[in-house]
Amino acid sequence: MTFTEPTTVDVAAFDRWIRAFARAAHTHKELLTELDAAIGDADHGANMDRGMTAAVAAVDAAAGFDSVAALLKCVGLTLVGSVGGASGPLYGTLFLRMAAAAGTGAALDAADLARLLTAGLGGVVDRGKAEPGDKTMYDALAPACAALTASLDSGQDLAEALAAAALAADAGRDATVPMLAHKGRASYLGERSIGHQDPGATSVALLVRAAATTLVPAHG
Amino acid sequence: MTFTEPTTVDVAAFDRWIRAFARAAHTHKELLTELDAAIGDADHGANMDRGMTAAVAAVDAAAGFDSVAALLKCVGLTLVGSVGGASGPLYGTLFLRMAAAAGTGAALDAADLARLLTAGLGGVVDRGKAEPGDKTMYDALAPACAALTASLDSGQDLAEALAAAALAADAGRDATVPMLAHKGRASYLGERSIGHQDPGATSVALLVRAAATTLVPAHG
Amino acid sequence: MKKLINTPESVVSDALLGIAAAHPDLSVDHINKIIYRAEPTPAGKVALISGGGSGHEPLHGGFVGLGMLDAACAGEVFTSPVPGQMLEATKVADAGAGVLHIVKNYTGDVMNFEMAAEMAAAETGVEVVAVVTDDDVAVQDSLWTAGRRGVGVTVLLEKVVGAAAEERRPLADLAELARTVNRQGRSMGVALTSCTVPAAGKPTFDLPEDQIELGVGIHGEPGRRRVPLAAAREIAAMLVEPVLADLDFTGGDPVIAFVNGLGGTPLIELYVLYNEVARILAASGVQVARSLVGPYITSLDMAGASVTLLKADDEILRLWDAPVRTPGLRWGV
Amino acid sequence: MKKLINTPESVVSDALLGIAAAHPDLSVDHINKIIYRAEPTPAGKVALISGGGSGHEPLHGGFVGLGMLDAACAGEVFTSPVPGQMLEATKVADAGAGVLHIVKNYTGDVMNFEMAAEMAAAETGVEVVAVVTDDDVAVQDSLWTAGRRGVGVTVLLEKVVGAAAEERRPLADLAELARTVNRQGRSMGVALTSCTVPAAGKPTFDLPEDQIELGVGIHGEPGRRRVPLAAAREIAAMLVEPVLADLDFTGGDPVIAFVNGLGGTPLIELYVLYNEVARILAASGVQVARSLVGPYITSLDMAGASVTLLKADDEILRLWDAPVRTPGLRWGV
Ligand SMILES: Nc1ncnc2c1ncn2[C@@H]1O[C@H](COP(=O)(O)OP(=O)(O)O)[C@@H](O)[C@H]1O
Ligand SMILES: Nc1ncnc2c1ncn2[C@@H]1O[C@H](COP(=O)(O)OP(=O)(O)O)[C@@H](O)[C@H]1O
Ligand SMILES: [Mg+2]
Ligand SMILES: [Mg+2]
Ligand SMILES: [Mg+2]
Ligand SMILES: [Mg+2]
Repeated sequence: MTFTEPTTVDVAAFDRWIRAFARAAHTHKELLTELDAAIGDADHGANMDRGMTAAVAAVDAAAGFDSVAALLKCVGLTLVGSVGGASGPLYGTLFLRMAAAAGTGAALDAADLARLLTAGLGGVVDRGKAEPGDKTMYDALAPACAALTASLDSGQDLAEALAAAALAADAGRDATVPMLAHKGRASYLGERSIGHQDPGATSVALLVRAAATTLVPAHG
Repeated sequence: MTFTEPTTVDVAAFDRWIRAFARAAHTHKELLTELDAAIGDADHGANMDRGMTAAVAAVDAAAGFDSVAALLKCVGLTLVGSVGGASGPLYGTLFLRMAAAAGTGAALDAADLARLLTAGLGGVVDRGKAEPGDKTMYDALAPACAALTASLDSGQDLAEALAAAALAADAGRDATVPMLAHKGRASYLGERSIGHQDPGATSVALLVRAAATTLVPAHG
Repeated sequence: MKKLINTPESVVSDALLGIAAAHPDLSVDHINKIIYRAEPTPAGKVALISGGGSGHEPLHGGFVGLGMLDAACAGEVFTSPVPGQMLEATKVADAGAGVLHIVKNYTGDVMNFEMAAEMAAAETGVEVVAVVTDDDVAVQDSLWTAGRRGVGVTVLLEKVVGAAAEERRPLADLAELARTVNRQGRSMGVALTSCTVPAAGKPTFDLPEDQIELGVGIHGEPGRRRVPLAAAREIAAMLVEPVLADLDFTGGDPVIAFVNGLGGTPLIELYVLYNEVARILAASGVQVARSLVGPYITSLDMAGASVTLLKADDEILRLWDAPVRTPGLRWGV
Repeated sequence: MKKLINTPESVVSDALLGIAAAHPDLSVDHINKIIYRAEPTPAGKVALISGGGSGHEPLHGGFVGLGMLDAACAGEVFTSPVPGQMLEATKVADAGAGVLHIVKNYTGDVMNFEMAAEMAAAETGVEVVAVVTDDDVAVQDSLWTAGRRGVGVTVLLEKVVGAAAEERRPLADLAELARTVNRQGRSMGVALTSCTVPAAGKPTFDLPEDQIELGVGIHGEPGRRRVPLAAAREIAAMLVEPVLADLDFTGGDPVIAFVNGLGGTPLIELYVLYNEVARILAASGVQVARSLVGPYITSLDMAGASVTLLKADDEILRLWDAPVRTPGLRWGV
């Protein structure tokens, strides 16, 4: 454990996060599409890539943001307005709820961040009604939120907590493999959904990994 | 050269010919279809098999024939009525014109046979307007007729003459390979028809071969 | 991947340009990817709006016109449109009598239409009611899943409710009629091949030469099980039996029988299948009053077909027979 | 081979059973494989008959009905019907005013229809006139070949001349109109894949993933040349340019533009192609007055499309717009 000043996460940090996630979605477009081809309709890669490309473009087009909320709202609205499918409303709501929870400030502290992500998770649940074990993005996002909160509560710093969250998201993603899908397109397959990794949980793991690598400035 | 009584070709011999040709068409159905797939529409095998199966069935259904003409007419009408495509009218007319040239007798001599086949060839030309080298069934049938006639004229017996006709049909069939098609579906291909053997010439070679093996009773 | 397209990215907008060029009766908003009637919705007529991922043509855009939809939103291939499109379509088509959203039951479609309705409520005074179709018996229905998919019955519903809307019936009535049609319709599909999503560039699933996928939807989702390739007669039984097992169609009610092509299967095969379907229905005591055979709700280039049965009544048949003038269905006018 | 069929041998008769079951307006003679209108030809109306190999559905059987054909003969797959069928159809449909035979220019079709006409002359008093369509510019026309193939223009001709026949025009007039329509129409097709003839059981030709076959007909005959797979825009140019080079469509005459699917290509791609075709025509000064987009003259399951242009005039447009009620084309009634 390292002792540092309480980290603040500012608009620039969120901006890095969005761009890093957009790059990850682009890099892993084919993986996401292949996972979706197995138990869905082969578009999750295209959806996330299109949405995050549009989000970055919208962020670029705006003349800067004076609050974290404004940036997150811009991303959320762009996702709602450009993705469609299940992931559009779900990711869109995730970001819009984070925005709503972000107040008006230009920077947040670590606890705020955990609160934001948890609010976002709540939005995903409100919109999609997913429950644990349904084999959805929830199954990666919920453990990530829990790990982030627990890690901070136990006194770890934000970098450590985000690293823990990323590991939890990865584990949650991997845990979707043996699940029987109860929500989304994969549920149409019944037993045949077992043995496949959920595409939405996979993109969520990318999202959390991107947070871990961008929200905290590198030491030094 | 063997010296025998002038051969007569009776209804039973023609009956054997029809059945042998039907068997050959059936056995070589796939070959004919493959040849037609290359420069036509992949149905010549099915057409000839369907037609000759129907012809044999019609011959079976008739209570015998008191003339060669009646048998040949039955075959010709059945082909016209069951084949369709180009080969239906062409093969149908071939048999109908042979029937028309066969008079009323129950048996023919070798010269009659040559006359019949030549009449049939005339029918094919009247119907299809094919000229030598157009890459059609004409290019196997015409040499066969010529060989049959020439061989008989030179004093060979019917068995020898039919064997010569079969060889001529084979050679005519082979000669269609380098030809540029001017008639039938293959003509649509222009230059691309070159290098392929004509399906109709191939089935004609089977017809003449069947004649050579059935129209003359085996010695012994 | 072999397709008559320019780029995978432009396929939807290019197709919309083609629809606009081919059908002067229709207007196309290329920005919002909305197809709507060139003539404004008459005052007092409830507007019918549908939409969904592209790749199911003629559904939905090809069903815009007199007697069916007022507007349709086109999403990306197999991806529900976004709420903004549906909101725009709602605004464009509303003529004061409210708007019926016809939504196929897919998580994405339902959520996006939900958000559109929320936006419409917040931003406009337009009254919106949504009805969801979920007729696919291949999917086990349960409170714990996304439920059944909306497939073939959507076509029949758009026709029947569209005809009722032309009669100036109020929104609540139309919604009730739509729910009735959905409740009385059932479908089941089979794939002989996968489809190829343009952006993916290769078939969504691999299906051996001697196998077919039973219980597929219209998005290249794998079905419920693979069975050996069989004769049309047996395939017809595999499609019709689960439909009849799910809902009793033998009570003497007139039935609309719909054999749908999934995009890559030509009409000659659909008629072969229809014959077998009709034979089974006759033997089962189902009274077919109307039929529809053709590719009306497709899954890109997938070879395969689906069977939809709708238990009708005299009123539904009358609405089915009513005039319709759309690119996809046209009669009586 | 994956098809929704029972056996290769029964595909045509099974499809005819399906057509009969699906379309109560039509009667089917299953022995002679003739589809004809359930209502007898009205006295004084010239009967229009067409026919050809099966595998091109909806052509021809799907174009039987008010405003188009009176009867159609179905041959085996890709094999012209036999003269007996055409003779029967002629007898069934004749109402004393004579019969027009509409024949696509293929050696087999022409010879079988010729024999049918000879039989009709010998056996009946029915006056028969045959018109032959030959609109395919992919084929070099010459006195020394079988000439051009009849393809897409056949659909347009059956519609236009069918409408004229409903107006009780005499046989000679209709034949003249039919020849005019044929003379003013041109087509060109492209295949992305081969088709598979049921009896053959495998694709007629092999086409690598990156090549297309330009100038195909509707029987899986190979085309004139192979070119690399290209964007829809370039393919549209490869189809339209030879058509425009063969006949001048730029004189200001109204043109009917028809983008036809060959069976395995879904509507979304046909609209993409239509957009490119319309763009080229506009740039070339061709005035498109009407359009038709869809699979109307198919080649089994072949993926691909064809473009047909017909130089019309007010009269032909009026006949095009006239009411038609057939399984394949239906409007105005
Ligand atoms: N009800 C739901 N709640 C949460 N996540 C869901 C729900 N339904 C689907 N998802 C997520 O959405 C992902 C699929 O997204 P995507 O492929 O973009 O949309 P679509 O399914 O409409 O094609 C799934 O892998 C799953 O993680
Ligand atoms: N005008 C013609 N004259 C003579 N033979 C012809 C003519 N046109 C076609 N043929 C023959 O018919 C054969 C094709 O027969 P088939 O495949 O059964 O009919 P189709 O071409 O109608 O499919 C060709 O190989 C050729 O030998
Ligand atoms: Mg998906
Ligand atoms: Mg052939
Ligand atoms: Mg999707
Ligand atoms: Mg043929």
